[in-house]
Amino acid sequence: MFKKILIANRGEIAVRIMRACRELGISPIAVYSEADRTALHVRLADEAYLIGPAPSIESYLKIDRIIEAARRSGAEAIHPGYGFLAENAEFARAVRDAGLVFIGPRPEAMELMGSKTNARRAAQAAGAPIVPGTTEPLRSLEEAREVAARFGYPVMLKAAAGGGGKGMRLVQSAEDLPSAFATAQSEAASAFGDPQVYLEKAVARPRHIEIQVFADEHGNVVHLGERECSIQRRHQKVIEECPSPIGDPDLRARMGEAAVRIARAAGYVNAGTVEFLVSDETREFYFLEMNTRLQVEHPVTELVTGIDLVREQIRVACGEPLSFAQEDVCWTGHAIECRIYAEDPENDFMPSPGRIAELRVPTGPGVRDDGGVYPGAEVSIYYDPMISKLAVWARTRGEAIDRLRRALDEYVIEGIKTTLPFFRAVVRDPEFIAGRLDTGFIERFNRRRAEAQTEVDGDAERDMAIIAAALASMKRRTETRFEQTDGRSATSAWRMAGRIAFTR
Amino acid sequence: MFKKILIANRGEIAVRIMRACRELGISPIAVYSEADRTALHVRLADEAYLIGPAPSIESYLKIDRIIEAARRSGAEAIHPGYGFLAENAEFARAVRDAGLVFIGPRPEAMELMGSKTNARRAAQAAGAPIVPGTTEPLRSLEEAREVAARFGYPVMLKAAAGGGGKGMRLVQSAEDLPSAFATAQSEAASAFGDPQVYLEKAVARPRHIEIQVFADEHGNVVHLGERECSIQRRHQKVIEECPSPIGDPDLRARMGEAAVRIARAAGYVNAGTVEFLVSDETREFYFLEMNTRLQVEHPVTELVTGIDLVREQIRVACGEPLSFAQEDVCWTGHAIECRIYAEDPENDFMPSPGRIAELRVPTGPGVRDDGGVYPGAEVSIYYDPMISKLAVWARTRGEAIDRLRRALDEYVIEGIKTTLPFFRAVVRDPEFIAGRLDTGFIERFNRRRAEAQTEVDGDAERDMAIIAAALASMKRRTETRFEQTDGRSATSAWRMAGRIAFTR
Amino acid sequence: MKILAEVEGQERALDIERDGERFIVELDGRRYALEASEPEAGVYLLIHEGKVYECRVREEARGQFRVSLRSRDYAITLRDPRRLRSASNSAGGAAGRASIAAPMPGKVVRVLVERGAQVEAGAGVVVVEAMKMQNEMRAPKAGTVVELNVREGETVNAGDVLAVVE
Amino acid sequence: MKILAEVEGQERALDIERDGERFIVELDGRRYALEASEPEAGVYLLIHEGKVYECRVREEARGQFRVSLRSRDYAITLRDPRRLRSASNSAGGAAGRASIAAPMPGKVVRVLVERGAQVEAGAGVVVVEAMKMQNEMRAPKAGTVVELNVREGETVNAGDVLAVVE
Repeated sequence: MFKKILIANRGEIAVRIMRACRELGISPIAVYSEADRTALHVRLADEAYLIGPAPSIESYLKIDRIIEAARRSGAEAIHPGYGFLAENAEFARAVRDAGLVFIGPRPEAMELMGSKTNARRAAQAAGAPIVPGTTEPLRSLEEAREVAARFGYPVMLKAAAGGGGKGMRLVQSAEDLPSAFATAQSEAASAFGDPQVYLEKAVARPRHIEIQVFADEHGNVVHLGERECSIQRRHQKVIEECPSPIGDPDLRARMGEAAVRIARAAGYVNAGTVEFLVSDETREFYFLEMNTRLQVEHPVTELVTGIDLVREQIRVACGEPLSFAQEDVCWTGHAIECRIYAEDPENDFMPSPGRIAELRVPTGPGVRDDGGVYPGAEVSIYYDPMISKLAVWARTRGEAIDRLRRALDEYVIEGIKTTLPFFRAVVRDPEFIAGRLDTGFIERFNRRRAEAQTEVDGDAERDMAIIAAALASMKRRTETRFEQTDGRSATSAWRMAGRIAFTR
Repeated sequence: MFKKILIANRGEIAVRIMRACRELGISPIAVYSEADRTALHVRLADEAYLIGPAPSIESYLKIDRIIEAARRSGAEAIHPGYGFLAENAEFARAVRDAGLVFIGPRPEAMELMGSKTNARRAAQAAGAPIVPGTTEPLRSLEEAREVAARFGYPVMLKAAAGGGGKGMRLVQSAEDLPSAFATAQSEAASAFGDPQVYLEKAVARPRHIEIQVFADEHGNVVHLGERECSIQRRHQKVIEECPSPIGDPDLRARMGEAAVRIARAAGYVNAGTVEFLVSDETREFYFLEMNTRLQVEHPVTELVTGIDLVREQIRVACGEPLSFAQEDVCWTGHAIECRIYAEDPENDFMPSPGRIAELRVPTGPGVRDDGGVYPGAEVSIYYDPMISKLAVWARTRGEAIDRLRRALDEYVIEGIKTTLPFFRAVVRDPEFIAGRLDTGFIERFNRRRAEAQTEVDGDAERDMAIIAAALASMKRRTETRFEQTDGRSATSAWRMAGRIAFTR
Repeated sequence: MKILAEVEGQERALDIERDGERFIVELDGRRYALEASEPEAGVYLLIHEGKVYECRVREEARGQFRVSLRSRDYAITLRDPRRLRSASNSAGGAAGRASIAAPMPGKVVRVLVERGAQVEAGAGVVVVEAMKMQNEMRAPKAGTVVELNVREGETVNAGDVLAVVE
Repeated sequence: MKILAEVEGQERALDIERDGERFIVELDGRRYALEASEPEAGVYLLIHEGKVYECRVREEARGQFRVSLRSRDYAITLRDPRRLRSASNSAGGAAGRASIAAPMPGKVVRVLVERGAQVEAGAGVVVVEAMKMQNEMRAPKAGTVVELNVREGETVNAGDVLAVVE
């Protein structure tokens, strides 16, 4: 087993990987940008190396600096997490060339699957159905116009090198195409260093369901079932479940087999995810893309299968065979994950960077939180605004929703806006509870919510809020008075007075 | 289903029960003593009623005040938690007489099993083996001396009304008997209001293994397997596991059947636990006692069976049938729980009350924390010093220990002494890792530890600690300077200066 | 003591007195006798007739508080009635003018219109990138772009006026 | 600046200077160039040659610090060498006398010996109840109970001397 692993990432996923390292008795090594000097992943590491200024292009995307940090620390392997360099074949190759182990697939498989257009061709060759669309990047706006006219609107523009919703735009009509094309290209260039985009027919009311696969270097390829990821905003998932509420073991088996076939065809090793669109009506499924890395939403699969995917990634990268065969994998109960973003759900999910003034994470039965922050931490403008993932497990989907509602109500984050209020409303939504999900869920949900306008026990609560503010103001006044009379011991004097005034 | 439940308890178990209420959509009602005005269980409740001064005899043990609070709030049921009035048949009867539902067994079953001596007779009648000893309380020290001489030392003194290690003393020889007898009686009187004690032959190197049972009002009685609770200090459990590392499904089945037989004989309803001593060599087991309540260590059973015991308790109290049959119960993976006590493990587990200056609870995969405190909370001298229970789950015992080690290392509690350093050493102990557990474990472990005296990378760490103290001292000095020059904005001015001095 | 509170656009009169262990509050004619404690800095735990209200209070500016209670947020402005009323009538929005302000710090990656251009309501004006997401800032109303204060590549702070449509 | 530190019974000389982004420290002849930050109040994050040291520091009394680092605790006393040495030589334990102090606040439930009694080392002297546990306070050495300061039913504070054996 490795003695030291360098984690080429930040935030919650760096923390998650460090936890797996600790459990395996491996020393975790961090890298960090100037904006992350006091970040949680640095605090939890055994060693940490500065790799550059805040913008990721000058730090977390700097291949040479990361490999140099690995050399200095004596790390034997590098885990890329997700995002940043996780699906960059050049990075995987550079790691290999430096005599280190890349914890993930071989660069060749990444290249094949990393290009969304190549991947579509490969899936087609492996006999998996694909969404109608181009298998080559678009050369011009002109070509985009032609192809879109051929399939008929709505169409979807996607980054050839991309994933995670970056560089992706749904286009409803021909007028919207020019601006969407420019924005998608520019976002793709900024996110992946490659402006190429391609085009697909948009499927009506699709479910977004993905299959987790795992392969070792000994020819074993196993699938770990599906995740339902239909609830998305800006083509980025916000709620994921395992199993899908669609509840169709036969569909799982068919999709699982297709995913294993695609992984085998790509010579895939380590953890990967094959994404499909599933038509809610016909139960037909179409290959979308393969993510050649650990997914954000891996916890729901872990909760339902009991398998620690990061532990397994490290073992497999070390050359060990998979610790389970296909027939060992069983799915128990139901798991749901909510991505807690520093965003304002009341304002079109606009990012809300800032200092986390207060943080209280729910615990207790069936609750798991994978966070990357601490009370007082800064959520920076430079990186993805996801600060934590809240996941729950219970015997049934109904009990899991009960538990999620309870955990969301316990969760406290102050100082910045987050998606918590949005999730608190979702878990009380009858459509969500009934499991009627597709990628248009949030739009319809927001409409329902605007129409509903619930009013609750307002009077007493508002009065209590006013009284609390008044008490705080009285306390501040006392504090000021103490400071004026006795400058040096202001705080402690107040504290005592505060105790007397409020707790007796 | 109930609309409101009053929780006649405090600390982590009150919080645990409130979480189950929230998940079922039930409004939780708290009661509190004057020492608990700002306790976590009050903060998390919808309603809270003051029931008396700090000493539990004047508050949490006051039956009439608790029932009065239930009446005022309109609660339909009372959950007693564990400890306090949980095994008090008089309380259960008073609750019933007030027209409320007691969430637990009927008073008749509590009375039968609550008296340890009656329980031994009942178990014997149901065909379960019992430890040689008296089935009647001892009338005098004289009688104790005679009986002890008959069985031969060592013997065990136990409170007839008791449980949880209160009023329990191991007596090695005849000289120790008088003082042990007096202390056991006095502790029993103070803990349970009943000084009666009885005597058992002490089994050599016994494992302490208990069986969780659950019964509904429709005649279904099911067992949920065993918990290994051999690691004890002062006859109180500190680490519990499910399943037992003994790993013997046949033994589980035999003990499970015996436990179900005893529960049936007692006309038992709701959750209960049948405790056994198991001889490590012969695999013989002896009935010890039945706890007619939810156990502290219920989370390990929940983690391995997936069943929420508190949710089930509430459903069964409401008259619903058990949500599972014996054949539905299966045991997946391995769970271990550590009880985090405010005690000094370096000083004979002496209680360490005080203010929790800092609290950082581990999260991430497979970790569950059931806590009753928050940063800044006071651990009072009036109540049990357990502040939290850390439990982990993984596929195997080995992986669970890996996870527990990681979680313990992440856990931060400042301001008071806790059992965390003790647990951090236990999870690294070869005997513990090998699963060689019996009730003498801690004594032998402490001997091994004293002999070992590990010395680590001391120099650099000590130097860094000194440097950190020096930086803190420099910061304080700057702070004072700022206060002197600009009294009013002392704190904010410093904070800015601090950022400049340390984070740039 | 007497305090004036403004919340949700309405002014309310408040009178708080201590009475031994409790606080007696009169608020718009409603009378509350309650227990209050501060378990943590900024957290006020109020118990009134058994009902528990845990309020998290932050003073965002002098006299301006944000209170969250059961996942709901209240913006509350307090005034001591003995003091002068603060002249807090802000300049207000000049009729017919609508400005587009940066909602967060970020970088301008694209300017989609020129000064003097005619725009429809909802038309993209400036694209700002922050946290790896590009956000198109749109015209809040139809009109002429009379101010355009940023160029591509510039960084902006939250609240900076990027453009004004009239 | 120069500081004297006492830790684990030994005195160590410390010199800390800032050098741009870093702190340069000399400690007993060892030289460290390190990065320091304070992510949270009382938490000092030091990075030296890549190694991460997260120290939690509490000042328990003026100049007396408790630092925890990787589950280990250090008691550290700091002095500014320019100031007068604190006359902190405590009275020390009078030879032959051993006192039994209450380790925590609690209630005396039983006194097991009388003043003047002869006790063996390890013999029970007083039983104190706290947090529902009864703890027998034992004689730390053999001798005569020369002081017995408590009676049954009395409450005691942490550090109170319950009895003295000589």
